[in-house]
Amino acid sequence: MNTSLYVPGNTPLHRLPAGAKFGVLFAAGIGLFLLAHPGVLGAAAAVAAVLVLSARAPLAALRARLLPVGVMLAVLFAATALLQDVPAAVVMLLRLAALILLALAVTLTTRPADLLEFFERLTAPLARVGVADPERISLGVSLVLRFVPEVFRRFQEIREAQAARGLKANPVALLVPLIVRTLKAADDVADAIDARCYPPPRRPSGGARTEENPT
Amino acid sequence: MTAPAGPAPGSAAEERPGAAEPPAPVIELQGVGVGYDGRTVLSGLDLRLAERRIGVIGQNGSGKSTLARLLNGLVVPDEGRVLVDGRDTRTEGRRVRSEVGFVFQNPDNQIVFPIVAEDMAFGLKNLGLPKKEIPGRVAGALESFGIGHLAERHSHLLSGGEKQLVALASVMVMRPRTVVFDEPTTLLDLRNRNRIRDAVDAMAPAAVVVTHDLELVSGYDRVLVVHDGGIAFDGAPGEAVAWYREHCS
Amino acid sequence: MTAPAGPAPGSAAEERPGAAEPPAPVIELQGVGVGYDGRTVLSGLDLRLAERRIGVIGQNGSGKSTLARLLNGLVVPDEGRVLVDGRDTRTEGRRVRSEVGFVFQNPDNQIVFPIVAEDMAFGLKNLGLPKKEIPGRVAGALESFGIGHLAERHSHLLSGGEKQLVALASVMVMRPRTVVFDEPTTLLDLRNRNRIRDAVDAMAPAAVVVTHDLELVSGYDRVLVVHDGGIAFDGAPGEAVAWYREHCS
Amino acid sequence: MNRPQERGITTRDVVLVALFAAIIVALGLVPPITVGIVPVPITLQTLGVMLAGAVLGPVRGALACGLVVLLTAVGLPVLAGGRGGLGVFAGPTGGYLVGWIPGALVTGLMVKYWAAKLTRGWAKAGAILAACVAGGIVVVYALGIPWLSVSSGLPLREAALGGMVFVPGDLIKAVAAALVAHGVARSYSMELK
Ligand SMILES: Nc1ncnc2c1ncn2[C@@H]1O[C@H](COP(=O)(O)OP(=O)(O)OP(=O)(O)O)[C@@H](O)[C@H]1O
Ligand SMILES: Nc1ncnc2c1ncn2[C@@H]1O[C@H](COP(=O)(O)OP(=O)(O)OP(=O)(O)O)[C@@H](O)[C@H]1O
Ligand SMILES: O=C(O)CCCC[C@@H]1SC[C@@H]2NC(=O)N[C@@H]21
Ligand SMILES: [Mg+2]
Ligand SMILES: [Mg+2]
Repeated sequence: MNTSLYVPGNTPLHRLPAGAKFGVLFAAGIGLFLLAHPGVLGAAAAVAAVLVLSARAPLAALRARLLPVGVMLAVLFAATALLQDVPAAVVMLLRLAALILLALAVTLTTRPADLLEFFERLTAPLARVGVADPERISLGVSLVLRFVPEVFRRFQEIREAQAARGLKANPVALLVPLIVRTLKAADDVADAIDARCYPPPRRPSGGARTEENPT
Repeated sequence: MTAPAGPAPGSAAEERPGAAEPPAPVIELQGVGVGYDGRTVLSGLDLRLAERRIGVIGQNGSGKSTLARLLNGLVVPDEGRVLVDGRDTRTEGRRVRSEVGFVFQNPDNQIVFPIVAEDMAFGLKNLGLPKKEIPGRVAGALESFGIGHLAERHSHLLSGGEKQLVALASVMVMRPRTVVFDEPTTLLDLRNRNRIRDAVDAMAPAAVVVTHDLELVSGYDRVLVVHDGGIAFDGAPGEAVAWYREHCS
Repeated sequence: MTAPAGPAPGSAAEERPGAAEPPAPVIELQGVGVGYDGRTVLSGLDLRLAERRIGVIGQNGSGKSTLARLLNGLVVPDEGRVLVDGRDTRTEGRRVRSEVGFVFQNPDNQIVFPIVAEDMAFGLKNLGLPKKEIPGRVAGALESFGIGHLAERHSHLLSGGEKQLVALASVMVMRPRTVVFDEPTTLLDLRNRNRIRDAVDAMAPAAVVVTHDLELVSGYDRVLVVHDGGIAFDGAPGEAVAWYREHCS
Repeated sequence: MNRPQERGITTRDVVLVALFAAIIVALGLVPPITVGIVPVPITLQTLGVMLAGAVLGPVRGALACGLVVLLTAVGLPVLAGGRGGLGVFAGPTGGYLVGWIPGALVTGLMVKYWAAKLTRGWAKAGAILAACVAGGIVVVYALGIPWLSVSSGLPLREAALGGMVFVPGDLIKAVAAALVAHGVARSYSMELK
């Protein structure tokens, strides 16, 4: 599940600040698209692979994460090789492999909390003009990470309940109760968040939110 | 660790109303083992269930729900096999499920359509029942639980107790010979719990009831305590509950 | 139908460990009425809550959760007002919520962060606590419930009992003066229920506990029975439970 | 309503947006299918995009998709097949992905201001279907196909033709989304926002 991608640890990558890692990833994202030399791209992919390994993630987790990506890349490779030519396909393959591995290295070694804090700083300028609210964005992000496994579990419960009634898997019949349950859960989750005094007091540089009771 | 074989399966005489019930199907577990992601939950389980009222108790995570799900093929064993009247749940899952119904803790999961009667009819359509017979069967099932007046109501707007009764009716309408319950009363108050208890006590099919509510199983024919990957105790309700209280709290 | 005023609030002497607790805040409901979509749930409620352990029991749908949510401003009354130490929950909701914590029935819906320690820190950030102090407070709170080892675990992989303890710790870490519980043990087995019960009994803040588990409130100072839109009984636990058993099952 | 007053986007809105984004992510756990030579997967996530608009409404629906896009951007593997990261934006599916945001917005607007006002069951379901097609297909393709052409180097015409392989699947998803959204609206009344 995607929330378990972060692997607690104390490797050099773990210790690096989230902002720095994202900076590098972002720059690499642009840089790799400007480059087209297979050798350079190959080296980048190798470096990225080493970084992933340096995170000391359990091998089973890595394999589970990389397998679907590998399949996708293989198909892309075949498609590009057919439509254009093999060298172009090699460039595409190495470029995407490098990027995906780099992103994985970041994900493996960055706590969601640090990631969120980084967003807050990133969106601070937007917040100042009242477009975005960093507090809410970071809350939204962590809620997604928290609730994907929950949604999946509920999905399985519903499928099981329906199978027990002799129903064959039917996407419409599965999704209606899943969404209804999710909408209902949202009320409880919102209450639980409010009960813990959300939102935090407004910061000096804060967003444009209107507080329930200013002062 | 050890799984002392309890006294022989209960033999409490039955004096239940509607005694002309069909015999409960015989459910046999033979050398059953189940695990998730390589972690063993149940192992080496040999059981023969044929009593009309069987309770299952045990700690959170002990494997009660897993055991319940084995009985109608919602979970199939990694090792060994489960037979319902001789049918293997692995190969004849759908057939087994039409004989062994299942009522879950959270009725919301079971509801597919917003209107009660519509939802109950949906299950019957899936069984391939002729259209004409459906409304009668639905009305009959609702009546038998005293909730005929709920037929046209919105399922999701019912109270917890009503919802659980509807879930039970929507399983009973399929005329199973055994019904497995996984904690059917946890979310309910005293009165609703008693309604469900009475409904279970009075119904014709046999029942296997997983519960944390130790009073619920007090009149049952046999109670199993699940613990440490196996059945740690198997016997009469009073002794089973005493064993559980002593070893698991 | 009728709502006889019960005997005067309980006066059971307290002999709880950690007796140097701060006094519980006084929560007053004055002529409170609440409804949803025009349907009245509670009406004309006048209550003064100041005891250290208060139980609330009643049928499904009677309005217990609504009452609980009124106490910290998660629900504000349509009529009348709720004061916590003189502060109106309508206008000073945030402030009130920092004094009155809330633990919900379903821990799945109240743990909002993927990692336990992050979830614990959430409330502290909301209180505006300096960043440096947060890890220490979090560790202390986890330790005090004997779950320090869970700090770095994924919330969704915890067992039901562990989840509820984390939810409780994540409220306690905010150092509320009162904690309101809405059926904190319903989803738990005997052992986990006892863990939560003991944690509640031992904690320093005052507690208001809504529950269907009638044993849970047996040692409390005062128990309210919610029925037909009001407090139908208000008194010592034994009598309240007896009244409830007689009138509501 | 007896919840405390809050202006603009409430905590509940944030939670709804996030939980729906979680549904979209979870739909990506169903393995995607890659067809023929077009390197874009057929994914159930587009069903979630249509549903976000139709169930939550335009603003919250678009925000839910925006959240998924944001998570993708920072390198979390939230897309079908466990993909994520900046590479996705540069890749052939980047345009579709970004198109999800206005797609959900358009579906939501049509449902809120048109479909939700219809009273007859079949008319309403039909209007939701139209909204899902307009937002979830037309708008998404309007961004997706040009970008597919840019990133893969195919001429626009070929890219558009290639993009057509998704039409049958997306139409089926639109029908499913309409049925689901209609079923949800019947079970749980919620104002669209
Ligand atoms: N689908 C699953 N995937 C992985 N692990 C599972 C799954 N279902 C159950 N488990 C694990 O198997 C063990 C037994 O689970 P089970 O649900 O059978 O317990 P239980 O006795 O019903 O507990 P409870 O009283 O809490 O309902 C638990 O440790 C649980 O975490
Ligand atoms: N958000 C809501 N919208 C509409 N009706 C509601 C809402 N919350 C509660 N109700 C209704 O108000 C009544 C009281 O609900 P409440 O949750 O307070 O009951 P309760 O005593 O806690 O019940 P239970 O024991 O089942 O938890 C019920 O009829 C319920 O359906
Ligand atoms: O997963 C991605 O990389 C982004 C998704 C792009 C998929 C597009 S959206 C419209 C069309 N319909 C599909 O099923 N897939 C494509
Ligand atoms: Mg269970
Ligand atoms: Mg309640």
